[in-house]
Amino acid sequence: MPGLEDLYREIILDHYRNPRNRGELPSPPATRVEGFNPLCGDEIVIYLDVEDDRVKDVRISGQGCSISQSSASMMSSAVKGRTLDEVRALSRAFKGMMSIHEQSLDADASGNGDSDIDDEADGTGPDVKLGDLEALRGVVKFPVRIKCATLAWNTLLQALDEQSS
Amino acid sequence: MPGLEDLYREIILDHYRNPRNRGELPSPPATRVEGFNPLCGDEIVIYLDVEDDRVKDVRISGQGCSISQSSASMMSSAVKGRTLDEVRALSRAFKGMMSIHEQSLDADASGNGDSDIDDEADGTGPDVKLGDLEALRGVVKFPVRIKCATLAWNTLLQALDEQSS
Amino acid sequence: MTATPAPIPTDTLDVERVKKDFPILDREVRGRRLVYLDSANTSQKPRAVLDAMQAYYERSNANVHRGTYLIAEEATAALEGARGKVARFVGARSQREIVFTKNATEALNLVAKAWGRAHLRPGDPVVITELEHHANIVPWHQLVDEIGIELRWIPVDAGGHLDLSALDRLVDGARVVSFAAMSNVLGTITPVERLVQAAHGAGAVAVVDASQYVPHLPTDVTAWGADFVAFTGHKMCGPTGIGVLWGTEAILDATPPFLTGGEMILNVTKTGFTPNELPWKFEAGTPPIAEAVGLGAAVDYLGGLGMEAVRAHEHALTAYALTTLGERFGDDITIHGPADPAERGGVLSFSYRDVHPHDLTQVFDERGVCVRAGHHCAKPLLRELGEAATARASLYLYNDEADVDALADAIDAASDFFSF
Amino acid sequence: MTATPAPIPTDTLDVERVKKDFPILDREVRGRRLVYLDSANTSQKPRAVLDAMQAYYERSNANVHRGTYLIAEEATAALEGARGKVARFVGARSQREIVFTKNATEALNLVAKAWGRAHLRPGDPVVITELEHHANIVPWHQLVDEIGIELRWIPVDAGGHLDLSALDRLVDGARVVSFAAMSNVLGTITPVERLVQAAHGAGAVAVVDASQYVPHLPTDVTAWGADFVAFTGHKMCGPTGIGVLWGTEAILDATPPFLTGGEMILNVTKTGFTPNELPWKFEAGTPPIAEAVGLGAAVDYLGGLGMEAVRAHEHALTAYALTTLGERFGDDITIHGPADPAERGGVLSFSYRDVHPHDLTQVFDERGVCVRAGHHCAKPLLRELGEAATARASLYLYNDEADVDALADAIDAASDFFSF
Ligand SMILES: Cc1ncc(COP(=O)(O)O)c(C=O)c1O
Ligand SMILES: Cc1ncc(COP(=O)(O)O)c(C=O)c1O
Repeated sequence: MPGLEDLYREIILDHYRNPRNRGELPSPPATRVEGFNPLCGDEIVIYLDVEDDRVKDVRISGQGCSISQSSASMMSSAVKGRTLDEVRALSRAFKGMMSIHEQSLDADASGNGDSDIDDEADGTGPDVKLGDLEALRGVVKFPVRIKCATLAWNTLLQALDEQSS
Repeated sequence: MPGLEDLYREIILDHYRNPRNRGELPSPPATRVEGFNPLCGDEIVIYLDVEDDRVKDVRISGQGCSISQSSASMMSSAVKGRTLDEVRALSRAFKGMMSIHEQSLDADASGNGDSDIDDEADGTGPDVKLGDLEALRGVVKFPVRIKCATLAWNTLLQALDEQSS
Repeated sequence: MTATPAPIPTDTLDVERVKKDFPILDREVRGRRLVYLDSANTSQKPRAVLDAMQAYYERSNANVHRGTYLIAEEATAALEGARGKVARFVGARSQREIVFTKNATEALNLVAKAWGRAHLRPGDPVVITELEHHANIVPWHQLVDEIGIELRWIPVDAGGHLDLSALDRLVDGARVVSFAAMSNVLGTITPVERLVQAAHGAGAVAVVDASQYVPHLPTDVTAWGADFVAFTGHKMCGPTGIGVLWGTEAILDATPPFLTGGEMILNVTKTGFTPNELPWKFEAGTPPIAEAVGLGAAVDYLGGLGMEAVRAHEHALTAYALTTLGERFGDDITIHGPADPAERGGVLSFSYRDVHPHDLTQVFDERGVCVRAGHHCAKPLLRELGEAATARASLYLYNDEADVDALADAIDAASDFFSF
Repeated sequence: MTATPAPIPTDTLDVERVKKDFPILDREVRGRRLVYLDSANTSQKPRAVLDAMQAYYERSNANVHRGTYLIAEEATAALEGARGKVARFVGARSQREIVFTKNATEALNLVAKAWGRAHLRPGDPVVITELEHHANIVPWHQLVDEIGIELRWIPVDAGGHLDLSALDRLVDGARVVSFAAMSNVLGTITPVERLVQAAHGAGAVAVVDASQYVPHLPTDVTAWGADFVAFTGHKMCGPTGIGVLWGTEAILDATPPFLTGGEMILNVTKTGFTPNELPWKFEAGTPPIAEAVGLGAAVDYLGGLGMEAVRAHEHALTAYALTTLGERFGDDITIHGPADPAERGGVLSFSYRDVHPHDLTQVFDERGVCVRAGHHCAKPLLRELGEAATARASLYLYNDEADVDALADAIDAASDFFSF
């Protein structure tokens, strides 16, 4: 039985209490995308400024639990300044880590999550460094919270799609 | 446990095999009304010719089981030549006899039938003679067949409503 | 918690015995007893309900209204018998007024889409309230898009009551007034009869979402005088998969069929169809038969205890909860909704300092305390409250003071964990 | 019964053991064992299905997708796990393709009304067949009235097969081709892949009503290549109150929400709503949770036996029934539908001399033999057959030759009673 300490690592609580890159960007030029977690009502707004295929700036606003807020904060630090390819690789790596299959839980217990029958390989490339984001690894032991942790990333991917189109 | 003989009285089978007043009437002047028993697919068509508040003629067509067909045949004999008031009284009496409540079955077991919580008194006046129609009394022991037996009467009432309007 | 509450009626429910009727309450979670405080979400089921469904499947399972053999007659009698029980439980005049749906949501969709599509025209005003559940909002949003109805909102005041000061203006010209009898977030009991009268006075149809009311208070739909009332089986000790739409025969007759197919027809040809009589006209396809049997057993169970007793118990327990939480946490806790337990059900939405509700309930879960965190399918209301989410503990007939104390202890534990 | 039937595969089902899995088959009716021959109407339920639902209610009952505590996680995992099982059982590519409805009727209404209302225009041809169940007729009738679509019918030939001689003309310009994979009256297995190809060739959406197919034959919706497939839980050993709409992600994405309310939204404001992802976008309100658990257990049960074995058993038993009834009653009995058991399921609609079906089944009932009499929710087909009603005996995995013999004896008894 996982304990609360697996979930609430110190670094997570730090990002929650002192969120990085909080705020807004004028949009346009920035892309503004909203994300919702229907489970517990988390709402997030991402402002993404991309220049020359690189994340020039990113800002986060919205409300949510410690997991969704700290994940968003960590994400913003992790992607700022990165190329879009790097961001996509990071996102794959993060979502791979959050994939419940990796933890060899019964696929039948995957809950209201990403639930392909034939999930593709989780795409955690060998050379992607998750850094601080590793702290969120404990979340997979609390399946309900996975949606909280991935909300920011899913919303970011949507922003990437929108700004490229 | 009621036996099949309670249901299939000789006179019922006789009306089934030799239906009275079978056929059609030109409409108009006759009123033509269709009735359906969604349970088993009985279909009945009644042609009703009313003159001076009296049933001048009535004809029956359609298809159905022995109970619905013989009930229709008996009904046609019973109402022909009667005043509309007499017909309504007969119909009340017949439906009273068919009321499952009278048989003091649990109201909860009333099935897909007439199922008011506060059913009115069944209206079997003391001086209405059911005659041959009495033979259908056994039907109430077979609740599913009540709809078969009452189909002709319900359709007749509809025809009365339509011709009076 | 400053107003003087009305006197609390004597609690005559034997909760110790009631608890024993619910098998799940024997369950342990993480080594502790289950403290179930999420009945506004779904209720637990007494053994009698489970047994009735099991017996149905083991003895009389057959399709209904079409069987020409004994067990099919039994199945039909079981379904229609359950309809009669539900009709009596809510004070319907006839069981023709009781339509079985899959949940309250389908019932409200039936109203908006079958009655509404047939009767509403562009610009027609439909009045709802700010404390509605999404089930009584989104179908109307669809009609805004589709027909161009005008949606009007009765506001909620700071005390969690409906603000009826502008009611006359809001209902003026309205075609529909549709509102919850009890809020699933604030517990607020709304003035049903007054709203029904206002609706009828304005020539509007009155629709009551009684999903949170029927499970908890004696209900008399005929006395309410509304046109439609919706509620749901799984919140009132019944199974999932069944809900109820009550309607007067007049309004049901004026409502075209909604879902269509088998069972709801008298005749079908290659060119058209003739609908069946009430209530089957609205029950397309194989109905939730075993679920109706379970719901029938649920209303027998509730009726056996007496809904006055259920209400008195919840009233007293809500008062205890408001007092306990207030005393133990003072200004650190904010409990939304009416302060007087006489004006509310046992639904306690709260926030505790700046701990996010989902983090709070995570700690509660460690202790077997089941509390929901989120928007409770009432996002417009949450926005009015200025919250994205609340924690919501909700009480039912099987809860007692020990459950409330367990909640308070869990709040303490969360407070410790997040180091306040 | 004149064509040379294809060889019958070996029956590897241990029916004696299967019978023991179904508690109701122990029941006696009027002092005789229950001979249940109405599975095309609804199937009986194995103990494993009843146990799974009971265990759910006794251990993990909670509302789904919103719980922030252990039993709510378990409930969500149970619901979504069942979705995965159903997805695998019918060969779906992903469980996002599996929408839980209340029955097949709701699933077909969703197609006609959510997809149809959004995409069909006046004059658009929709092709169905003469052997459809009302569930795949009446929703389209509604669209004829509402939108002015044109309904076209693929005819049935004298042998009970679809007459595809004019198929090209019928599908020309069509927007939808919607048909049953197996007739619930004739047992006819229709050429699903051919019809899907014809639909797609014409640019139409292909909809398969597989309500009678999925319970009886191995199903691979992906191989069929259709856009939508509907089926229903209670006919496949599952509980009442649940049905399934399978759809490709592409078509589900192109379909607007149908019933709306809680669960199916990502966001709701006072001015509008954002729907949830697939499949939840189509599941408004509390879903049939326990029913999904039961359906999951049902497909586990069927999968455990193997659908090939189930089909082989029914194929062999249908052949036995056709032969037995033909030999014992000769020209006195007319069995509708294909003569070759390889081309049909075990649904035997018949008439016996001029005894009305409802009178026949009344005598059967005295002997515990459960057979349905009526129009089987397929009035247009019955009219084509020139019958107002038929008696219909339908076989499933728990039936054996003794059950068929009991049917034949019952026909003899009816014959005696009505004095032939
Ligand atoms: C071919 C067919 N389609 C649809 C249905 C409707 O199924 P349900 O009543 O479960 O909605 C049935 C069964 O009644 C059927 O046999
Ligand atoms: C006030 C209210 N209305 C409607 C509903 C919807 O009920 P269901 O999900 O059973 O359709 C709920 C519960 O979720 C509710 O609390």
